[in-house]
Amino acid sequence: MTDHLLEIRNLSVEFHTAAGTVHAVRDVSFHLDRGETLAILGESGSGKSVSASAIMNLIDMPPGRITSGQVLFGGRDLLHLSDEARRDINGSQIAMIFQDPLSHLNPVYDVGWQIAETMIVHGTPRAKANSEALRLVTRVGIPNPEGALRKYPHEFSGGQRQRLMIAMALAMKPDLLIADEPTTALDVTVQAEVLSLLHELQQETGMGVLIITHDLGVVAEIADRVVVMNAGEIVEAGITREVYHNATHPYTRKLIGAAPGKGRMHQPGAEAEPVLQVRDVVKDYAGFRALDGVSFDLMAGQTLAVVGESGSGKSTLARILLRLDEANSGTALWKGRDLFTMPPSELFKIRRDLQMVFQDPTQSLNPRMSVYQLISEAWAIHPDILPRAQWKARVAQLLQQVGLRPDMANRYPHQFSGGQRQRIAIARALALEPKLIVCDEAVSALDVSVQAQVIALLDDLRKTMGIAFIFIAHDLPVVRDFADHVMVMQKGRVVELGTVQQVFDAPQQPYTQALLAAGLDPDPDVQTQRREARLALAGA
Amino acid sequence: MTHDPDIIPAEPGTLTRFRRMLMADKFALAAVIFLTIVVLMAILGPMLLDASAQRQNLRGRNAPPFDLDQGWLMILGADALGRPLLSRIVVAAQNTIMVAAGAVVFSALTGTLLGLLAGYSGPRTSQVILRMADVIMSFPSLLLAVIVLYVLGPSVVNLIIVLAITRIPVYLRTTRAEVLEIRERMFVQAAQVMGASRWRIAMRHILPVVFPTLMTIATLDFAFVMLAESALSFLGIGIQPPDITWGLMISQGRQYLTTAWWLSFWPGLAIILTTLSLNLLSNWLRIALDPTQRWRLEMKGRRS
Amino acid sequence: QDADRDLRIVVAEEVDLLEPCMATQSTIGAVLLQNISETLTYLDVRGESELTPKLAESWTQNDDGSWRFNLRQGVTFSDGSAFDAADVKHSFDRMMSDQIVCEAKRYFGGMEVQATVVDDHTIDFTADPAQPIMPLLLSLMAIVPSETPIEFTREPVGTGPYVLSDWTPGQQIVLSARDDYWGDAPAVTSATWLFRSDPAVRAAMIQTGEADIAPSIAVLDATNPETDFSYLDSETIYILLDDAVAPTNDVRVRQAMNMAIDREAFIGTLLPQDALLATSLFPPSTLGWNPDVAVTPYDPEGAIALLEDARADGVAVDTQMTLLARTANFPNIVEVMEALQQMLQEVGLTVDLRFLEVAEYQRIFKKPFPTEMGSVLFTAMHDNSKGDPSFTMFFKYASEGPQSGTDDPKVDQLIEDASAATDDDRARLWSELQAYLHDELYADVPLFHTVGYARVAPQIDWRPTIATTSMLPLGEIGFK
Amino acid sequence: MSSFIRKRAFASLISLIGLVVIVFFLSRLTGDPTDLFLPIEAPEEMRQQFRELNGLNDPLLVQFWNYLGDIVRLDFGVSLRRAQPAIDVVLPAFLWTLQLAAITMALVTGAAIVVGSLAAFRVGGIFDRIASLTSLIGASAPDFWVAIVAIVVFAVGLGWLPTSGTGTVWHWILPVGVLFIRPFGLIVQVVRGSMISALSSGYVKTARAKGVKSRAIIFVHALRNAMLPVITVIGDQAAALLNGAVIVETIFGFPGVGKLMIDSVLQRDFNVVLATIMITALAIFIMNLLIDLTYALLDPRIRY
Ligand SMILES: Nc1ncnc2c1ncn2[C@@H]1O[C@H](COP(=O)(O)OP(=O)(O)OP(=O)(O)O)[C@@H](O)[C@H]1O
Ligand SMILES: Nc1ncnc2c1ncn2[C@@H]1O[C@H](COP(=O)(O)OP(=O)(O)OP(=O)(O)O)[C@@H](O)[C@H]1O
Ligand SMILES: [Mg+2]
Ligand SMILES: [Mg+2]
Repeated sequence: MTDHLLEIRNLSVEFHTAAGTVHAVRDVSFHLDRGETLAILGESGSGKSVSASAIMNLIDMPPGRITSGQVLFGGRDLLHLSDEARRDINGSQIAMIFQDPLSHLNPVYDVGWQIAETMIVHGTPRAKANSEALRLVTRVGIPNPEGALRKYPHEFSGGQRQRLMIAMALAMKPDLLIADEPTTALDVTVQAEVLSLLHELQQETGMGVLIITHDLGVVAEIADRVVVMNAGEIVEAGITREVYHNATHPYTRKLIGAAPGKGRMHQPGAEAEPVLQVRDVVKDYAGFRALDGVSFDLMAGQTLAVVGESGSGKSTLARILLRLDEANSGTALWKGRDLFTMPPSELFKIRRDLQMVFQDPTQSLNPRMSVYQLISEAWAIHPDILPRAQWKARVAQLLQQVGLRPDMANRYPHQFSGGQRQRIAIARALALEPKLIVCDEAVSALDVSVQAQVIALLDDLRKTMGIAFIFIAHDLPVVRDFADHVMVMQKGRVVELGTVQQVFDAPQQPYTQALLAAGLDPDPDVQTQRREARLALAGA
Repeated sequence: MTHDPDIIPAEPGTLTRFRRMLMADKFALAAVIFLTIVVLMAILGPMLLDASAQRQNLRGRNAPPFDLDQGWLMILGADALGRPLLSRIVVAAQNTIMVAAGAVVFSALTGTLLGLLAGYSGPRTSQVILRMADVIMSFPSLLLAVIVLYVLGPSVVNLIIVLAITRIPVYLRTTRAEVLEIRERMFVQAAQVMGASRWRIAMRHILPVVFPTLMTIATLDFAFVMLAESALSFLGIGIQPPDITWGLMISQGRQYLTTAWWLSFWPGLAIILTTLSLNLLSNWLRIALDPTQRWRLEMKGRRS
Repeated sequence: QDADRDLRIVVAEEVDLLEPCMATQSTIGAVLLQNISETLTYLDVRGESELTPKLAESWTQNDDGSWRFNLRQGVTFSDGSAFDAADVKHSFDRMMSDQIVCEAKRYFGGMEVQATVVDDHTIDFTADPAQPIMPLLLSLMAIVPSETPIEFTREPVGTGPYVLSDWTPGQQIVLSARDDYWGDAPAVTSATWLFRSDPAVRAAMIQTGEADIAPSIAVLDATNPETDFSYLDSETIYILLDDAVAPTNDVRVRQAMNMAIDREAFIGTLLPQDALLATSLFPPSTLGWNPDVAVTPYDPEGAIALLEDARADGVAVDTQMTLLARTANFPNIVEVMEALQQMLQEVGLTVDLRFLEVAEYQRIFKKPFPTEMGSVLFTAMHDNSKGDPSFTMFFKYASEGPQSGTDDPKVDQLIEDASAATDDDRARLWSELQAYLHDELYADVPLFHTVGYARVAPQIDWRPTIATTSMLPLGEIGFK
Repeated sequence: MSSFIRKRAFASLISLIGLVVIVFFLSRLTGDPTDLFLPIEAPEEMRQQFRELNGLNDPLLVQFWNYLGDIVRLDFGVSLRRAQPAIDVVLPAFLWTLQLAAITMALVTGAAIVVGSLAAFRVGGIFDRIASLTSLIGASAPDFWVAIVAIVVFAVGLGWLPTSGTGTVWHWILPVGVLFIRPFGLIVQVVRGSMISALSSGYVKTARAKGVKSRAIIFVHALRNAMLPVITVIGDQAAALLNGAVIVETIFGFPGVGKLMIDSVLQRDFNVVLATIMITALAIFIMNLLIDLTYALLDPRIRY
């Protein structure tokens, strides 16, 4: 009984809010053994991250409260350890990868220092820690590792930051790794590397991995067992294969059924007008070329998916199109006028037409504004969109459309789960009724069922309102379902651009081919086969 | 607590919410009560007690406190002209608060606005504003006072201006330093993308983050201004005897520090308590205005 | 034992300059006079308040009204040069030079003075008009060697018993005794001046042994009769009345103002117990001071009646008046002024109170008096420790006097006569003038002769005098 | 970076010139030094002579032109009062003040950061309450109270320390102690407020997950993020000290620039006033430049 590496018994967590108590986790029990990988699947906002935080003793109490339960690790109840004992365990025996890397990296220290610190606090000499940090950063595939160590978090791409978090967590080779959505911002090739890194470590040290993910493919690839959560409770648990094929709970079935990548691909008509024509955009960051001659057209009411390597400049492109950064050269004609040279006054007028959902939802929501204020700010800025009397109703409607409850409108961003925040950001973008929305990993933190709902919503808006999308994503099945055109980026360049069908069915470039090949299948059986094939290939 | 999840529940009014949060912090509550008394004193004091505050009685000079034989007004003792200190403190509240609030509010407002401007405008404007702040910062307030006195003549408004000007740089620089960092935050960029004007971004997104720090400085500046004001009165600018402020009372009582401590002690205490109250209130406000901290007050409200 | 011969004196105001011709400024004089620099004559206030020889052994008035001084022989300056008549002449010429502005020069204003060397040890001073008090005036002139250039010096050289041995601005000035002094060697071998503005600190420094003499401490701190001594500090507080403007142009109003003030009430309350009520602007030790002039008694009813009377005659009694005072002019000034204001108001006058910063006060405190504040009542302090009313009368009462609110032919005549008179005549005329001003003209409102307090460490044998504010001869200090 | 410094130096030079122009002309509006230099009884010819000798009769522009000419040759003119080059008067005083300010601010910074951070670590806890209350009372108490009481207690009563003056290390303790109090109170509050926000951020959770000790979480992870407003306010307080800690200098007989400045302003010793302002302004400009560089050093997101 007690020889589990980790055992959670009857854990319940609640949060106090102004509007009442939120029961985030209710009576949850599960366990994890040495060398095992347990995946927690579940609805966005179902209490996965909170459970993980409870294990790490990171819930702010108050306002949070662990109302019942035990967290047994090596026979000891972690909930009743002294601070001292806790510190010894944290980081060295149990490590955690946070869902939201940007806000969990200290913005004022270089990442090398932050990674090395994990080791230093647990007694590793500084020199060794530094060299180890370099090794780790290399392992997670950050380009130019020596230089990267001296850079600060804001100088990395979303996926790179996520990998830095992973490196930090793996530094002490912990016995237990809690990974909260560790690969959402990674393209499939890098994701595969990271997963295999985890696997290797697991082989090497018998590390137990508790992985929280929405990606059924990831589950299929690495999980031994799955726990499915819904509304704070565990609704299903079992061996991965079993759960996939013989799910008993309706929520689980809905989840599996909602796995993307099975629908019909879009067939964009050629007659549409281009609303946005981007030509030869170049962006340099202090001696580093993040964008190198990017050109594409975007038609009204169509979706251009941008896929590609993590760090290939996708977010940079988005930021430049929205004039959050200045391009070094190039043009972007929006309805015939160049966005890059537009004077502020004019830019101001078209702002509401161009919206963006940021890759890091937490940071993009003002922590001092309630959800209602965040969404209705759109209309405060552009009063002609909606009269004040209708704000409430419209906020409620938008929240419902993105799968949130209107009664959450009075809460503040920090009181939400990662996926919920992402949906708030989407609702905010929609509130402005723009002509173009740039979605930077806008659905990556959503469970597949909610994801499907949101994608359907976006698709609907695209059709009815003619909104065009630039859809930056790593999740190829989602891209396949939603995009009209696909642009593949690598190292700041566009390596392939075509209709979704062209790219998915007949990829021309080796990189695109590699990308498609690295995709994970939600079916554990299929995925096991593929893995074996891959291993055989590698062995040969 | 049950409600329909499909509609946005009506929030309790801001006032109710803040009242509840105030009740939850006994220190802040006491501060509010004290400040209310001070404000009442400032408004009503001169009407009620002016006569007794001016009535001199050289025989009863420096009467010690806590002696009720002379009437309750003498509870705090009497000053060097035998005037009851209690009446004088009450009457002085008006000028004191007027000057202090005037100077602090003026400097904080101007400083903050300029700071937002400096942090959020082109390098040229920002340079000009900041170098101006440098100049003000190195301009001794006494010299400024003398200049204003000579050029503009003595008056309470000029006194406020002098006191305010010298304090502008700290608000300006603090705001600007914070803006430099906050404007890089993603939510500011998100607001920019929504088309929010600079003004709106400054007011709605940046200011709330800087505000608590500015409040902290402002509340302590209150004490500073109240004390500095008496130093300038000495030059003949601003409040002149027989008009009175707490600062003036303190400086007049200064020579009696070792023989009749109460002369400067009570007005000093009034300043300390006012500053303390303002600060407790600002600390409370810092928490009440920050959604991520607000539970500290809401939880307590619930429990008690 | 030797260390005990070092004396530390703590004073309020820092000494900016040690220029002999500026020694009439009290902060400078306190260090310089009779310590580094000496004068021809010396007003000794310890005894009978009489003029005694210093560098001049004797003097006589010549028939033409000029004065002849016989100089002491065998005196050397601290730079080694010998003292002779040429030095005296140089000192005088230097003081009167238009290359530098020497404060002492002002005492020689309104006359033409010529210094003529008769021989090495004799010098004549000729003045036009003749100056009966020339020897007294020359007690204000510090003697410098004839080599002294005509520009302000920061390294004073004199014939006195001490030389300047260290001067760290802002911190201290040290004088040490020289061994070739012509007179008796003083007991104090070296003296250090320290500067502390706060009176409480000065008092405390004697207590802790950080200083030996504090010539001026606050009356409130003067609580220990063993160490704390009061002295008349030669300052007189009064209110100047301008007889050119309403309502102070009416003698009844002026009298009423004198009667409205309860001077007694201030003594021992806002002002020290030892302060004196004044009937004139110079202290009782002055030549010709009239003991028969009595302080105007406090009589508010009488004052009210007088004002009624004046009002009935059409005098604009209700004219707005402004009581002006210089900030921090004397201790407790704020309270004193508030009390004065109240007393004047109680008899029915309309009086505003205003405090002015030093520079502004000095700027307007001379004729023509400002008019924009209504009738102005200057509250001022006047210092005359020089022993003769002439240093007061012309300035304050002559119709030409720069700070005079009085325009009365009789006064002018009396001043002229008294200035030219000598000895008893002189005294009698001054007495007469004092009585006339006080009892008939009610020319102004004399209030108090103030006192200072000094704290002296127990082992020091020294008592303050009326001259202490302007001069602190170390030679007078002994050790117990 | 070096181009930033160069640009900044240039801008500061312009400010300095502006400052000189402003002070030169405005100060001359504040009256004639003649009235102060000569006693009230001095005859008009003497006044005239004084004005003539000191060039006060020249038209203002001529005076200014002459002054500029001298300044270019680094000649700051002669003090009217002291018959000594103004710079010789100002420099030693400034060095004293500089030392005093540096020592005080070093102590204040260290102590306030520690106390403020610990107070923020447990908001509302007993340490927080005590630290806040005492620091605030100290910060709003009139400084001469503190100074006199300190002298009465430590010098007269206990005899541990000298009352005033300079010379030994012991002489520094009381002035520094008294000067310490107000900036300490203010900065404790600013640190505390800033740290409350910093301590609730995600990276602090990361640090806890890494097993970092509380001390390091506070002083390494959170503190650096909280430092922007803190160093701004430290700069402001340091500037205030550089501009003269008048009360402390007068009470403790400390030969600093504050009292010199006051005296020179009151005496209208313009050359000394100008020299003082130029030197302190230079120091303050440099300090502000350093502070701005520190912003960038502390927070890599801030770039100039
Ligand atoms: N501080 C808080 N105050 C109030 N409610 C909270 C707080 N933190 C989390 N919650 C709520 O607890 C629930 C569980 O959140 P949690 O972060 O565990 O979700 P999750 O399963 O990780 O979701 P996601 O996949 O979207 O990240 C959510 O409904 C969220 O709104
Ligand atoms: N402020 C910056 N300073 C320096 N380099 C930067 C900065 N911002 C981004 N970069 C670099 O630019 C490159 C592109 O970053 P970008 O965020 O556009 O990548 P991305 O394609 O969005 O990747 P991901 O999928 O991981 O989010 C990265 O290598 C990153 O390190
Ligand atoms: Mg989560
Ligand atoms: Mg990105």
